Amino acid sequence: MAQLTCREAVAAAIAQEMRRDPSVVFLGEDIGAAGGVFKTTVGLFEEFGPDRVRDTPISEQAIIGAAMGAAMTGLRPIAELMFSDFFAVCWDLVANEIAKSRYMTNGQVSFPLVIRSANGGGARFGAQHSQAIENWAMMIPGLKVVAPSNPADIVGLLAASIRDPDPVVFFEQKSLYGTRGEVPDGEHVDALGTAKVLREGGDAAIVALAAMVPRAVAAAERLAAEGISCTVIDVRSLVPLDTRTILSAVSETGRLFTVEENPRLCGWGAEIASIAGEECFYDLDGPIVRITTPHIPLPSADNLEDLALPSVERIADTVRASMG
Amino acid sequence: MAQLTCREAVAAAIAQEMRRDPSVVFLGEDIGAAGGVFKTTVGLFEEFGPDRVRDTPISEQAIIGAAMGAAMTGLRPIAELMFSDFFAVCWDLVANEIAKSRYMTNGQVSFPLVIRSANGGGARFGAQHSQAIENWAMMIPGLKVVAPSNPADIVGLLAASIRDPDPVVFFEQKSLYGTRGEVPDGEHVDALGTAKVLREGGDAAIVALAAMVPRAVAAAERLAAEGISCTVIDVRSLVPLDTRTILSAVSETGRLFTVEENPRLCGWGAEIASIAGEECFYDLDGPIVRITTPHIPLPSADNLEDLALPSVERIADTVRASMG
Amino acid sequence: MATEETAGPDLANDDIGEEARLALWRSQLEIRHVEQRAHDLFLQNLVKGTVHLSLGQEAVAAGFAVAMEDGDYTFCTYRGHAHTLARGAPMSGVLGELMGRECGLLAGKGGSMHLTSVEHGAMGSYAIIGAHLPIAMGAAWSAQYRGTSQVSVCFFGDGTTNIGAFHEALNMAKVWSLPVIFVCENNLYMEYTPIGDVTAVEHPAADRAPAYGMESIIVDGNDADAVYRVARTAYDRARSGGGPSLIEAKTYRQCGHSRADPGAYRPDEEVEEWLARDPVPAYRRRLLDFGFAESAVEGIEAEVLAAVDAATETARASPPPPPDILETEVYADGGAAWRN
Amino acid sequence: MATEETAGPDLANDDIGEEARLALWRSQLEIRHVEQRAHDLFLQNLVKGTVHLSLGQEAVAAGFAVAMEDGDYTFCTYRGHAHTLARGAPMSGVLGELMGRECGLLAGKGGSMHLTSVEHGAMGSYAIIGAHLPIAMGAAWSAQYRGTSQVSVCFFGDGTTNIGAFHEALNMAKVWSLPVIFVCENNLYMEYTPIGDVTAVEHPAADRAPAYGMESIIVDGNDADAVYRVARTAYDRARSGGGPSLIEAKTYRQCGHSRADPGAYRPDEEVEEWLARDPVPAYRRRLLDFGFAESAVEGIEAEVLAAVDAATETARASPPPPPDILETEVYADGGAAWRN
Ligand SMILES: Cc1ncc(C[n+]2csc(CCOP(=O)(O)OP(=O)(O)O)c2C)c(N)n1
Ligand SMILES: Cc1ncc(C[n+]2csc(CCOP(=O)(O)OP(=O)(O)O)c2C)c(N)n1
Ligand SMILES: [Mg+2]
Ligand SMILES: [Mg+2]
Repeated sequence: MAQLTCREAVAAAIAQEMRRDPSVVFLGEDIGAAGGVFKTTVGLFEEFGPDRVRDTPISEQAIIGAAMGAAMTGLRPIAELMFSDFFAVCWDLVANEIAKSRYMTNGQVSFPLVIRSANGGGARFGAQHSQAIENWAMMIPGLKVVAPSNPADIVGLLAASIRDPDPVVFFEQKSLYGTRGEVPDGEHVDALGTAKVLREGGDAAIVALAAMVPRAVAAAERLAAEGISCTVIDVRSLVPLDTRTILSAVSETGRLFTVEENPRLCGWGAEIASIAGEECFYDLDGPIVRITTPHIPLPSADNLEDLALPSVERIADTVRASMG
Repeated sequence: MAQLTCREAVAAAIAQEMRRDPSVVFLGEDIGAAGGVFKTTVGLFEEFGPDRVRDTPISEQAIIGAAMGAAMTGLRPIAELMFSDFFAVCWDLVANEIAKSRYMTNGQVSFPLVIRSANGGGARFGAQHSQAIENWAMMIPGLKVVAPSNPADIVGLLAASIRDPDPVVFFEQKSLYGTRGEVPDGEHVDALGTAKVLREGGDAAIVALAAMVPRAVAAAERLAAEGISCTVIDVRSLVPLDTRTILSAVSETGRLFTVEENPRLCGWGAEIASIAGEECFYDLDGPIVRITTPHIPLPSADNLEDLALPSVERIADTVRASMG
Repeated sequence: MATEETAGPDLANDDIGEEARLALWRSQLEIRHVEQRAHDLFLQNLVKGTVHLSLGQEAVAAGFAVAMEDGDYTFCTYRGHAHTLARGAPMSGVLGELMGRECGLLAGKGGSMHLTSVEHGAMGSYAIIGAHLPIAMGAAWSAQYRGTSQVSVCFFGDGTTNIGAFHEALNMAKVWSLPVIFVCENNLYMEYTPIGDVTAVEHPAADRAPAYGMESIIVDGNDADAVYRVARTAYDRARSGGGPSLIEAKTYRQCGHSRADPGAYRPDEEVEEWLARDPVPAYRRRLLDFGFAESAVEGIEAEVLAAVDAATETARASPPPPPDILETEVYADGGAAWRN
Repeated sequence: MATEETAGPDLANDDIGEEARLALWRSQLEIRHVEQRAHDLFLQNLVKGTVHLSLGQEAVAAGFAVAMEDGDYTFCTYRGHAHTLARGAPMSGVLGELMGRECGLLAGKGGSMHLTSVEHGAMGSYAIIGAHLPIAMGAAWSAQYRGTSQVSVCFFGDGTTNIGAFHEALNMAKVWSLPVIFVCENNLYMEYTPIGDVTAVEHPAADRAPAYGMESIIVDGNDADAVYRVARTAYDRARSGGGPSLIEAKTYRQCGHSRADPGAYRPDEEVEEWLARDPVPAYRRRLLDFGFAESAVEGIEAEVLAAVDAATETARASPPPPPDILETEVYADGGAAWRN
C-alpha cells in the first residue's frame, strides 16, 4: 500500500485511467505543465502530453461545453473547475445541458464525463473561493455527485467516475488535500453509490461527507468516551445515494445527525433527513438534527471561518445535547 | 377591487412602484415596446419611457450585473430573466456576487434589487423552459425568495420586494399567468416572510407554493369531502420563511405534507420537512411526506408533463394513503 | 456580401453541379413544407408548446447541409427543425415530436426545441442561448483528437452573438484550431427587438470575427448557392487543419419569433422587401434559368409534398408517448433511480 | 503604444503638472510599500489565506486614480490592494483585512480578495473572473440615469478578456453609451499560463475593442504619466457623453500570481527585462529629470514608509474580529435571520 496525500491521489487516479483508456482526455486552467494550482495534476502533462492534458483560457463555459461536446462524440473528458464556486459561471452547461440532454433526447446521447473541482472552506479564501456546493449539484436531475474524504476513496471513486457512463460532479475537499492515507496498490476502482460505515454504535447515526467525515469520527470518539456510542457513515456519493446503508443505521440507532459543510438551506442533509424522517419515522427515538454551516457566506478571518464550519466540538455538543 | 390576471398584476405592481419612486428602473429582454414575451410588462414602456424601461441584448450576465451595479449606487433596479431556467447563465452574478457582497463587505454595500422571472412547468416548453427553481435561490445565503400564487399577492409581494433593501428573487409561475383574481384598489403593499393559511383543518397540514397552491387547495377540498380535514398554507416567501405559521399548523394537526413543483432532491420541501421534523418531533402523529416532481428533467409531451407535476389527484392520494 | 455572379447561368461550367443543385432545391422544399405543415398543425391545436419556424431561412440550412459529409455534426437551436430535417431526420419524427407523439424523434420527451437525431448527425437543438457554441466546439475537439475528418457546424442567431458563451467558444476554437464552423443566421431580430438596437457593431457576427483571429465573412443567406459555396470553403478549411470559421448569413424570419408572436413590430416595407427575396421561388427561378426541366423541378416539389402528407398522417396516427417512459433515460442505465 | 515624448522634460510646459506628478509618485510608493509589507507579513505568517500583489503594476493604479475625481467608482479584482489604496482607503484597513483583524476594511469578513471602501469610491474587489465588468457597467448606468458626472472604472487582467462576462459587459456599455472605462492590465499571464497560449489575438483587449465599436488603445502600463494621459482622455470621453473606453495597459507582475506561486514558469530574461522597466525607479528618475528636488522626492518616500509602518502597527495591534459578527450583515437589517 502506498501512502498518498489527497492531492497526489487525484493525479494517481487520473493517470491510472488515462493509461488504460486513450479516450480519456483532461482539460482545465493551469492543469498542464504547471501541475494545477492545487498541485493535483502534477506529472500528467509530462506523461500524456498536450493533446490529452490541455490548458485552457479562463473560459469555464468553453471548458465545460467542450467536455460535453467531446463526451457525446466518443471521448471521456475530465474537466477541472479550479474552485467549485466557479460552477456558477458555467452552471447553464452543467445544470441545463449536460444534466438534461440524455433525458430530452430519450437516450440518444451519453455524457461520460467528470467535472472535478476543489470544494469547501478552511483555507481563509473568503466567500467566493470556499463554498461547499454539493447541494447545488445534487439538486439537478441527471448528475451524479461524489465527494470522497480520503486518498483511497479519491482514487477508487475518481476512477469509477471516469468509467461511469453518466456525468459525474466530483468534489475534492480543499481542506483535505494535504491529508495522507493508504491507497491500495495496483488498479483501484471503487463503486459509486456506496456509503461506508466507519464505526458502529448503538445510540445514534452520524452521517457526514468529505471534510466533515474526519470531524464526525473525532466527535464520535469524544462521545464514545462519554458513553454515547455512534455509528458514523461516510456518504461518499450523494447521487446515487446509498439510502439502504443510511436508513438501516437510523433504524438501528433510532437517531440521526447529519453534518454538512454547505450553508443551511436546502443542503443535502435536509434531503437525507426528509427521507429518514419519512421512511424511518416509527423507528426514531428523537428528532433528526442537522449540523450545518450557518446560512451565511463564508467569512475569511481565521477565527470567523473556524466558527462557521461545523467543528468536532459543535458536532459532539449537538449530539450530546440532543441525546441528553 | 379590480379583477386582474397574474400577468396584469405584474405590470400593475411595477407601475405602482415606478410611479412612487424614480429610482426604480427596469431592464430585460423584450420588456419595452413589446410588453414582454409573457405580456407581463405591457404599458410600462409607454408610461415610463426608454430611460426607465430598458430593452437589453441577450446578455443575462450583463443584465444582472447592471442591476447589481445600479443597486449599489443608488437605484432600485428590477431585472427580468425571461425564464427562470436562465438563472443558470448568470448564476455567478446572482449567487456569488449579489448574494454575498453585503456580508463580504461587512455591510458597506446594499442591493435593493428584484430579479423577476417566469418559473415552472405546464406549458409544454420542455426541460429548459419549464423548471421550477425556487430551491436554487433558497439555498444561497443572502437572497430573499418569493413565489406568490395569485394576483393580489403578486401586486403586494412584488411591491414589497421592490421596496425591500435586500436582493429578492421573485418567481412568477408561468402556469398561473392567466389566472384571474381580485386585487385591492389603491396602493397595495404586502409583507415578505409571511405565509398565509388558506384553510384550516384538524387532520393534516399541507404546505404549498405558487402553482401548487391551487392544487393543494383542490386536493384539500376533495379530502374534506372524504372526512380528512386539512390546513392548507401558501408559503409565499421561502426566505424569509414564516416557520411560525407552518410549525404551529404542524403541531396542531400532527401531520405535514409539502407540495413542491421542483424536482425531488434538495427541494424547499426538504428544508421545511427537516425543520418540522426536528422542532415538532414530539407533536408528529405520522411521517412528514413530500410530494414533488420526480427527480427528472421535465418532459414536453402533454401527457408526460402532466404526469410529472404534482396533480390534485396525486396530492389527495398521497395524503389519503399516508393518513389511512 | 458574396452573391451569385452576374454572368448568365451555364450548367456545363457550373461549380455546383446538377446533383447538388437538385439537392439544394429538395432540401429547401422539405424545410419549407414541413414548416408550413407545422404551422397548420399548430392552428389545428395539434402542436403544443412552442414552435420556432425557419420559414424564409431555408437556404442557410440547405446550403450547409448539402455541402456536409456524413459523420459531420450539426448543432442548432430551438429554431432547429430546418437543420434537423436537412440532415435527413424523418419528417414524421419531427412532426411527431412537435405533436408530442410516441413516433417523435425524442418520443415526446424533448419537444420542438430539442430535436435531435444522432444517427443523422443532428446532435441536438439547444434552447438556452449560447450554450451550444462551446458544445459544438467540443465535438470538433473530439474529431480533432480522434483524427477523423469530421466537421462540427453550429447554427445560431444574430441575438446569440451578444452572449458570453459565444465569446468563449470562438476564442477557444481558434486557439485550438478546431474543425468547427460557426454560422450566424442574422435574421435581423432577437425575439422582438431589432438586433441593431442591442449590438455595438453593424454586423453582429462578421464584425466580431477579427476579435478571434478569424476572417469576416458575410453571405446572402437567402441564396442557397452562395451559402453552399461559402460552406464548402469553410469545410475545406476545417478538414485541412485550417481551423474554425465564423460566417454571417443575412436572412429573414418570414413569420414571428415563435407561435405566440405575430411579428407586428416589423415594419411593413421590411417584411415586403424580404418576402420578395424569398429563397424558395428564387431558387426555382434559378433552376429554370439553368435549364432544368420545369417538370423535374416541380416533380421534386410534388414528391416532397407527398412525403410531408405521409409524415403528417404517421404522426397523427401515432399515440401519445407511453406513461412508463416518464422515468427512463435520466441515466445511462436507462432509469432515473438516484437511490438504492 | 503611447509613450513619453522624447523631447527633454520641461516642467513649465508640462501637461501633467507638479501636483499630479507628485501625486503619481506618492501613489505608486504607497502601493509598492504596502504590497512589500503584505509580502513580509505573509512570510511572518501574519497574513492568512491568499494574496495577489500588484508589485510592478503600480503605475496603472496610480495613473488612473490620480486622474479620477471624487465620486468616481473603482471596481477591481482580487489583485486589488493597489486600486483600493490608490483611492485613499487607509493602509491599516488594507493590512488589517489581510491579517484578518477587526480593523480590516471588512472587519475580516472579506479577506484580501474583497477589499472595499465605499466611502473612498472603492466599490469592491471581485474574485471570480469577469463578474465585475457587468457590475461596473451597471454603476455607470446608474450614474448616467441619475445625471451625475461620475465615471465607473473597471480594472481586470489579460486572462479576463477570454471570459463571457467581458463580452457582455463591453457590448452593453457601448450600446447604452455608458460612462465606464475598462482597463485591462496585461501582465502577460493568467495564473501560470502565458496569455498568448490561450488567446486568439495578440492584444487580448485592444484587438477586441473593435468588436464593441471601440477604439483600440494600448498604453505602457509601467509609465504612470502615459497611463495618466490615457486615463484623462477616457474620463473626458465618459463625462462628455462619449461612452465607454477599453484600454490595454502593458505591464508585468514582478512576483508570482499569488502567495502560493514562486512564478518559476517565467523565463529569466523576461523577468529581467521587466525588472529593468520597474515603474517606481523609472518615475523617480523622471521626477529628478524634471528638476524636482531629490529631497522632496525622497521625503515623500520617507513619509510613505512611516505611514506603512504605522499602519502595520495598528493592524498588528488590532484584535481578531469579534465572534458575534459571524452572523451579521447578511441582510440589510444587520442580521442573518432567514426565518421567524
Ligand atoms: C440565455 C437565454 N436568454 C434568453 C432566451 C430567450 N430567447 C429565446 S430565442 C431568443 C432570441 C434569439 O435571437 P437570435 O439569436 O437572433 O435567434 P433567432 O430566434 O432569431 O433565430 C431569446 C431572447 C433564451 N432562450 N436563452
Ligand atoms: C471564473 C474564474 N475562473 C478562474 C479563476 C481562478 N483565477 C484567479 S486569478 C486567475 C488568473 C487571472 O488572470 P488575469 O485576468 O490576467 O489577471 P491577473 O491575475 O494577471 O491580474 C485565475 C484563472 C477565477 N477566480 N474565476
Ligand atoms: Mg435572430
Ligand atoms: Mg494577467
